[in-house]
Amino acid sequence: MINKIVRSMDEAMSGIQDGSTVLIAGFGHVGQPIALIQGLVEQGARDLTIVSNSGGRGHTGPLARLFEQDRVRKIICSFLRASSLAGELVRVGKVELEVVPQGTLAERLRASGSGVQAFFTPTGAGTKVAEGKETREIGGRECVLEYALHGDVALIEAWRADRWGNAMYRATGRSYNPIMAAAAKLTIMQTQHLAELGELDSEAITTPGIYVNRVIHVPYGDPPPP
Amino acid sequence: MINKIVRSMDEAMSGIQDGSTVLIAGFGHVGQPIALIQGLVEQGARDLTIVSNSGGRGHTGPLARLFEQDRVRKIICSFLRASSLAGELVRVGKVELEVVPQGTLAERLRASGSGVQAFFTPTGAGTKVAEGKETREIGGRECVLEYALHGDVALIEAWRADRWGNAMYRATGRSYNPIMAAAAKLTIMQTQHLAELGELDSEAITTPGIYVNRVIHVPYGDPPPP
Amino acid sequence: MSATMATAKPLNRAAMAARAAQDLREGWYVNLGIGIPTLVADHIPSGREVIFHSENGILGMGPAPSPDQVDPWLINASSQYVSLQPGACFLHHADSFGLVRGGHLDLCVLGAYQVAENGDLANWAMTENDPAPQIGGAMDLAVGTKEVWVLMEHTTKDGRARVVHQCTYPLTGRGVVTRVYTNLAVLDVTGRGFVVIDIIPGLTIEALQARTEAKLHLP
Amino acid sequence: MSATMATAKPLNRAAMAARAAQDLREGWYVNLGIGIPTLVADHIPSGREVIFHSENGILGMGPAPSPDQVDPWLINASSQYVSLQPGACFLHHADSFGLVRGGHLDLCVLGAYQVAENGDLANWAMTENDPAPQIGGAMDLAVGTKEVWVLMEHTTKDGRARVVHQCTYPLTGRGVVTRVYTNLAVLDVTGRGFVVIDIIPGLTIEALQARTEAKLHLP
Repeated sequence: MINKIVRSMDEAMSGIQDGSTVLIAGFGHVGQPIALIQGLVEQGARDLTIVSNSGGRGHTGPLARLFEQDRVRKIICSFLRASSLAGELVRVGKVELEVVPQGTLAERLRASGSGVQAFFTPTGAGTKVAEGKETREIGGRECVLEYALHGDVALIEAWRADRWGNAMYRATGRSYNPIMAAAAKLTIMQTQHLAELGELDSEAITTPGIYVNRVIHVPYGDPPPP
Repeated sequence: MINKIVRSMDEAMSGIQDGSTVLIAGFGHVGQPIALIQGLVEQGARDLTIVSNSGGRGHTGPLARLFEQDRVRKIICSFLRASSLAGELVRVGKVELEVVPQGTLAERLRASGSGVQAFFTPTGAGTKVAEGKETREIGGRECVLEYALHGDVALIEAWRADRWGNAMYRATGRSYNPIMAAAAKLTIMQTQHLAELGELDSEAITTPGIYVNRVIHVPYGDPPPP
Repeated sequence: MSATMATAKPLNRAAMAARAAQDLREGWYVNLGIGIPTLVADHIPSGREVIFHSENGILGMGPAPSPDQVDPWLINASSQYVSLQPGACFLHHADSFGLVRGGHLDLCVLGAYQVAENGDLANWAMTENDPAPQIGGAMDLAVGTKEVWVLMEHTTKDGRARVVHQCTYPLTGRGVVTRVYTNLAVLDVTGRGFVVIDIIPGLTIEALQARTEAKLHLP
Repeated sequence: MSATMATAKPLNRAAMAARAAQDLREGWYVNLGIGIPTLVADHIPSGREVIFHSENGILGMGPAPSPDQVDPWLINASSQYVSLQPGACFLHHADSFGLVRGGHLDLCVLGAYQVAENGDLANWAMTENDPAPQIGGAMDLAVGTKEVWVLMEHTTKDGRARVVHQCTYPLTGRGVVTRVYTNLAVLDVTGRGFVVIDIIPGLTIEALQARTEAKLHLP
């Protein structure tokens, strides 16, 4: 019987290697897999490349712990606050930064999951983010060539999931979760609720279990206030 | 008040020009907007480019009427049966054919709706469908450059829809419907059921109304047998 | 500067938002950027149905909820609690930005540091090598939306022009802005540059020009 | 040809499907092509959980329903009525082929006209300029799936080889096939060509080679 549900955080985190690219989902605190990030902090992998919408706020929270412990080599994000720990480490040159327009970040992740190797997008043409990139006019618009962004590991937060790893999200907890789940070799999901197989509506499953390797039940915790 | 629901097939079909590229959704008869295709037959537009998964079966059904009436200049599809009327007309050179691998067809439509101008896919590399196309090795795989496929008109079949044009599909009636809805300038939807605004589950709406221009209630008709 | 504003009262933030809100049309799909643009939603004339997009995955975003109605899972792109309009749906990030980049939104209203007379927009960084870049979704909105309106103070706090001949800050998009709403005026971006289509009572064109680096034209 | 099949009984379609079904592993995500491959689903050993994909938008496809259980909206890629496994979900076409092309399926089982010793697959046309091409989803499945197995008769009806040195029919994909199940044998595609890993009782390797254009190797 297929059963992707694991019983401990150790099991959920096993095998994450130093040097991994880790996709961390969520937008703000909503849909952000806080328990799994904490699990990664404890797991100990170093020299990580973190892909996340933003670099976080301030110096608190588990994402900041990864930076504080000098575990992050590079961050790929669309939004970096100067006041965040990640922002400070980038400023002093301790962490490498790749900044990507938000829609391009989403599309590069979606490309990875769906076997598209690269794509031409009008976003960023003529701006600093296009510097050094191949450009081409297509259909009368200048476009930038952007490449699929692959993860070794994705950390995902679902609202309800079953033993196949099928999942549904809640409200804006969806955001990057479905596309990051499909873009990594090892996708680890925390879910606030477990469902029996067959209980989730076939018309409304947002992440099919094929994209998910491990599910851990974290039965508490609405997102903290923004 | 926004109200995309139209009361007559004439109203639904108004403004379709000669020379249009018409996206016709569905896979087999399931999710195929038969009433709208019949509406297009009656509406009279000529010199059409039809984009559809297949060229249909045999000589019956409204799609065959379009071919029979010499209304189709070109068909873009992934699957053409020699025994279909479309297949016969292609063989004798009366209709132009562009054959596209099914996943590439889907992705070209999705690219159009989502503002991606072109993309590199490994599908078809080294085969006849790559002839004359730009190819490039990316990430160790030979890829073919494919372009977004834009529709002037999309004909869509939903299961339930509301006055904003929000829609849900039923089972394999989904197929090309959501991606074609987003890929055309004018998207016309037939729906078996109408819903009040707010009645469709926000987590399960598959086509947001932003992609839909007109909704017509066709309150009968499960798909005919295959 | 000889021009004065003795009798003219610049719009405050709410009045700027209300002025822009007047021009939103029934049935439009609209994205409102962070800051003053967010306020536009509060000033839509009643009975006019406008559908709001939030790029973190809402189409059909409603106003801020009362404290007892807060859903901690429902935030906008500024990480503020919001509600839903009836008919709302959720989108994942690739679908949400596909909608943006694909040209389906009728309008976005963004803040800006500078807007140039050719429609260039600068709103994400104030130096060429900003160590903490905050691009977010602005570049996608700028290239993807049918109309791009900017809502901003006409000048910086220390009096420098934001309505300029050419942007000196890093660009968000080239030639994308179609209209600018400031606390002093409404300007259309046209083939001949900025055209003044509205100005606050008591302010002369000359006084407005004195606060504007770009050349202003009359309709 | 001196080799005979006096004592060997070629597998029928059901037995070919059953032979392939033996090798499917618990937990695999599998796409079954049109024709004989479809039959594989009927022969999965009981208790072994395998999840079937149908490229028209089902992940978790179940067997044909009894006539009174038919849902006219629920068909597979061969336009046959099917049912759902508990845990099934529906996908639109871009998501369904994203899943294929993205390398997420463990296996697809396809029919073929020819398979070459370098793994080339020809299964969509029998002439260079087929006026009615039937590519469908085969090219996406061929490049996107981790393992590509072919299930086909070992020779054509008139006795010509399908297991060949080099394909003469238009290709579906280059170097994609990993294993071939025929009515006579099971062949792995390896760096040194076809390796025979199973053969029907009573058939000699020499007799199999006589029906095969490509050179066969022993494990």
